Amino acid sequence: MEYNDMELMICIASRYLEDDSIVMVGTGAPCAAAVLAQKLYSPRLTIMFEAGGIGPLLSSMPISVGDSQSFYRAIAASSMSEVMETCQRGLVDYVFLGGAQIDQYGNINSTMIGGSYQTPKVRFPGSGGANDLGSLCWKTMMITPQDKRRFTEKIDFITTPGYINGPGAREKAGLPPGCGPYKVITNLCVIGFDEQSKRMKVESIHPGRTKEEIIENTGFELLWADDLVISEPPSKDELAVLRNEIDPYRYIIGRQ
Amino acid sequence: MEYNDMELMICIASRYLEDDSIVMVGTGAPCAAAVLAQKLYSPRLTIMFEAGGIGPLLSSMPISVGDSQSFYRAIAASSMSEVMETCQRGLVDYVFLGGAQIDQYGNINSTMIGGSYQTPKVRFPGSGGANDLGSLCWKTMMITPQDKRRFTEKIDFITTPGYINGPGAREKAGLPPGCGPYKVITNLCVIGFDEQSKRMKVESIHPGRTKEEIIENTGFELLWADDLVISEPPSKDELAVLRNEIDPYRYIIGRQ
Amino acid sequence: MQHYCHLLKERSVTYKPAGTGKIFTDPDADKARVFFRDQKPRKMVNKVTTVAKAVSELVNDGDYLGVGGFGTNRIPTAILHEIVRQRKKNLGFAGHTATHDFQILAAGGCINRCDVAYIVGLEARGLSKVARKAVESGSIELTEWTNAALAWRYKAAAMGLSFLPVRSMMGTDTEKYSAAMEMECPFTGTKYLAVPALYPDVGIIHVHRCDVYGNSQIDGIVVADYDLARAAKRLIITTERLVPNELIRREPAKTIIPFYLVDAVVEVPFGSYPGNMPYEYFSDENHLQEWLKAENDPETLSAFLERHIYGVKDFNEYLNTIGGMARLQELRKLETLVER
Amino acid sequence: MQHYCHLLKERSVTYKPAGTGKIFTDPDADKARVFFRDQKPRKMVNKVTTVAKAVSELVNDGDYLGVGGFGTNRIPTAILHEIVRQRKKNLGFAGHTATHDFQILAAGGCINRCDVAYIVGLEARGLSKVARKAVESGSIELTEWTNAALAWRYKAAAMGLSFLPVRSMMGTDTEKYSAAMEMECPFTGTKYLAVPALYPDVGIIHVHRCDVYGNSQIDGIVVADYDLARAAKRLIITTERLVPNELIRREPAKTIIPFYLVDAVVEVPFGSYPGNMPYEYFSDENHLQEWLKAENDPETLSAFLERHIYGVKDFNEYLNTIGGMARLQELRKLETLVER
Repeated sequence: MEYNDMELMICIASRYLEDDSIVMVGTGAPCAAAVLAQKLYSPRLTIMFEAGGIGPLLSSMPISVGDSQSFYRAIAASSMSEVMETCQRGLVDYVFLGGAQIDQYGNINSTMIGGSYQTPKVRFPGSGGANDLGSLCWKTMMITPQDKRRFTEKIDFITTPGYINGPGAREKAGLPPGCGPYKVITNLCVIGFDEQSKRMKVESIHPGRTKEEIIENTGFELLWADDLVISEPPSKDELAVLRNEIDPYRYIIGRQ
Repeated sequence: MEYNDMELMICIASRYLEDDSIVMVGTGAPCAAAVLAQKLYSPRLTIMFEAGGIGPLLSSMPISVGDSQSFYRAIAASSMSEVMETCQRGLVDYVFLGGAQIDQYGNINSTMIGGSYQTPKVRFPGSGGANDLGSLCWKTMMITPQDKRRFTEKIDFITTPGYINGPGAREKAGLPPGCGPYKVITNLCVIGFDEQSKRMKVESIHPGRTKEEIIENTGFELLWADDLVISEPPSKDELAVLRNEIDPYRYIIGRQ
Repeated sequence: MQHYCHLLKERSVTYKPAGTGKIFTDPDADKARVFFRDQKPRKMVNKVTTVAKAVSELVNDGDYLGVGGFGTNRIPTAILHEIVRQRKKNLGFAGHTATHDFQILAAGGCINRCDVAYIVGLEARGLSKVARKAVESGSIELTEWTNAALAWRYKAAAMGLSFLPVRSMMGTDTEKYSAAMEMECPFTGTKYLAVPALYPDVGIIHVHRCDVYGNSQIDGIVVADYDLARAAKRLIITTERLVPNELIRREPAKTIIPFYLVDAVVEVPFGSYPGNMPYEYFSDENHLQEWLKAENDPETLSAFLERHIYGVKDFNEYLNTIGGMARLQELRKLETLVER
Repeated sequence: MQHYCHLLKERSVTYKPAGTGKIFTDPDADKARVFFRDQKPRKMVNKVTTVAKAVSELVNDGDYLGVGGFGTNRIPTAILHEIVRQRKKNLGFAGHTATHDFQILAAGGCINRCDVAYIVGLEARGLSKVARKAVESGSIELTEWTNAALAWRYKAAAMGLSFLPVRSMMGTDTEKYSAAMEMECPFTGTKYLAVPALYPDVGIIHVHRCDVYGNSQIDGIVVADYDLARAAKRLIITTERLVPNELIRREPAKTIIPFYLVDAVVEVPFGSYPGNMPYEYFSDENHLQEWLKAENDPETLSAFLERHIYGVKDFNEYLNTIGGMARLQELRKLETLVER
């Protein structure tokens, strides 16, 4: 089967969402991955949006996490505080985040690059709810293309906490214990986090990609799983559902 | 006009509720006073109940402050926290409270008498929301029969704060400044609170009652207003509306 | 440009116990997070069961209960009766305008500790002698609070916090017998009482409608049930009507309690009887007066409880003892919010 | 019997500024109480006015604004345009997922300070160059927060408090540029950040329906508007439809905003355009793309603003510039929640 990077990332991401769990998603690829998971692997996955939509039956992808789609035939249309407090209470299993930079501990920058805080060289959209969700949900996931600009030794601004600077750092900072980055799904590989050091550890390499290619596209030293495997490529089923049902106009999967 | 003590107290209380204000009431006499005020003096008075009812059009008196009457054709059917937070935010002008004992500073006991806290001689219903409302609403009012058992030098338990032990005591305790007891309407007189000492000061004596009678029925020293007057008795209009429209079955006004 | 940056300064403050009361439940938000992660049923599966099973499986001796509604309004009577019938013991109880609900459990001798704001009265109806005696005898350990304080303690838990700052109770004996802590605002220095989050072991709420998964809607005031549903470690829902999931999805803004908070669902028509169920039926004031009268004498009370609780097998049989559908139809007519 | 009384002990703790950000609004709950007592309109009177009057009478240069909805969803566009048209200056702004709303005010050069969580992006649509430039140039003073932190800052105010404890932001640069304070739980010692209550000078919210007094109902998600409505010192409501008071009283549980919070009411059909109004019409993605494109060049932008804001006298004329009723009907067809 032919597939592009975006399709690959979405299909792989979808497999990590366990059934009977709650996932907080944004627009785009994470939302597509969650819906794909619902359709193929985890029919009772509950999708939540930070503006208040809970458990919608998504017919098409929202443009905004607060638009009408986000609570279309939902089980509840609530509020931002309700959703955030559900996270703070420990009920939300997964969250997908994006960002401009990420470091080896999974800290994410979506705020700014260069200059000073008050006069940055480039200002990005900012945290929005990302910091809250990365602080309060149990497992943070990321779907992102991999290159040296994004995967950097030192990020310019920690918008959202990963493992900060290593084991115990989240807890020391005061964050609820037991949560943090879980998987980073890139166009090259799937990266987890080493239990001991809390550093990024490559778990599977996508078909046709190499270790060297991954190293070249990463600005810091990666760890490698002992049982490093080749990622299972998108299945026929996955691609069919993704292309025909979830994103027939290729809004998301055509973005590459 | 003939009238009984309960009718007298309700009619007089109703005159103290300014138009365009919000009043928190319980069941019984306070509710009747508020509805009477609405019908005669303050058509835009908003009645609130602590279980969540806001601005109902009361057709009859509620038996419980959380029953269907309490939000019959209301402008909002909310929650206990919403109502209490509206008080905490400073939006509620008046509250009516009851109790078994009251002292010269307007502190109210509705919790217990005698014995110890864990094994009281008599346990009463308790604070409910009384302490909250007396702490957070601007002006606390009371409708109560007056006798030495109720109006005592020292009450057994301060359930709800009056002026505690004098000027500045509420603020020192940490309560929001600028609020506290306003009027106590008894079967004998109307009592306000002296600006300087925060002690009870009789403002008007009901028709046919005497200073001596009031003193006899009070367990502490009262102050007396310089411009002490005779209370205006219930008017024909007041009694007609109260008897015919508000309490036709004499549930409240027949209680004496 | 106005700033309020002078409020941002380092300073030392002292936290002090404000009262001598006890904390009956663990306010620790981290422990609650782990419990919720591991034990809250995020499976959207059919949770319909019976009253008897819900109580035997989800209510243990020694548990701390939070009961929904408002004393005689929208109360989960069937579950309360079943707790008495199954002779559950040593229960804790959150008493914020608890009236007939507390009366039932007090009559059953089920309670041994209580966070109390209002428990022995039935509002305008008078006082429960049994509830009063239970309290006066010292057989129930008490910590004193207010209605708002208990609502806010649920809210703290619902927000995933271990405390909330509040502005009432200060300067009173209510405070002195509470388990609040004195603190101050980190910005303004304003005095507050901190109240500890209240995560009950079991929450019990009666609703107007829910689906088999537990997605629940309440019509009218919600009292403190929005927060109680979120604070409770286990949650039993009784409902006037089970409805299709599709109906819930038609008006999702009405959902007060999403399914993932719910452990058991039981359909109990007239489930708030003898309480008022807004839009459905009014309270049975006669029966409530009978209760109060029966309490005048221990033997009469025994017979009363035997007749209405111990001697019947379930809630429907109880409804037969009070006159069945004929009486219930009368109560439907008495309800203000039923249009005619 | 289990107790948690070991948590009740006196101890000294230190409150520390967690960041270098500024507080733009006074979090003092006592001052807010006095303001609300003296200035909040508890008169249930007709408050219907025009957009122009609402803005000229209730929005002053230098005021701090809180805007309802969610960036391009249920936003009060008419009021935002009017603020630009009346060339209000030096406004403060609460930026929790502010997208097209911030873009409008940034294009008008109205903002000089901002509590920021998300302001320069339009979610999946891309970024606003004008908003970005305003921020990058340093012309807007920023304090960093998160969406939840801003929602909770409103909530603190809505609860009548001066702060709330929260569990996010810790350990990040988001915290370092915030104006939060480090504190800990009086019971458990758990670390928290305290966020200061946010009482905006003016709140602006677009709703589905309200009566002439301001009793307002919103269909679907409320985002942070429940709390914003309660936190705002002055509150302007725009509504798709004015409805009789009787309609509000028919379903009082739907009232999100009671009249006593509201200072002005304006009926503005299609008032969220080009944003999405759930159950009414979808967002105009073409027009939003035109905005983004116009920002590529200052002259194009000037012409664009002239055509759509400065050069029209009111919101209805603006709707004419984008294709009038014909276009609006198309958007009605695109709306997911309009049944067909």
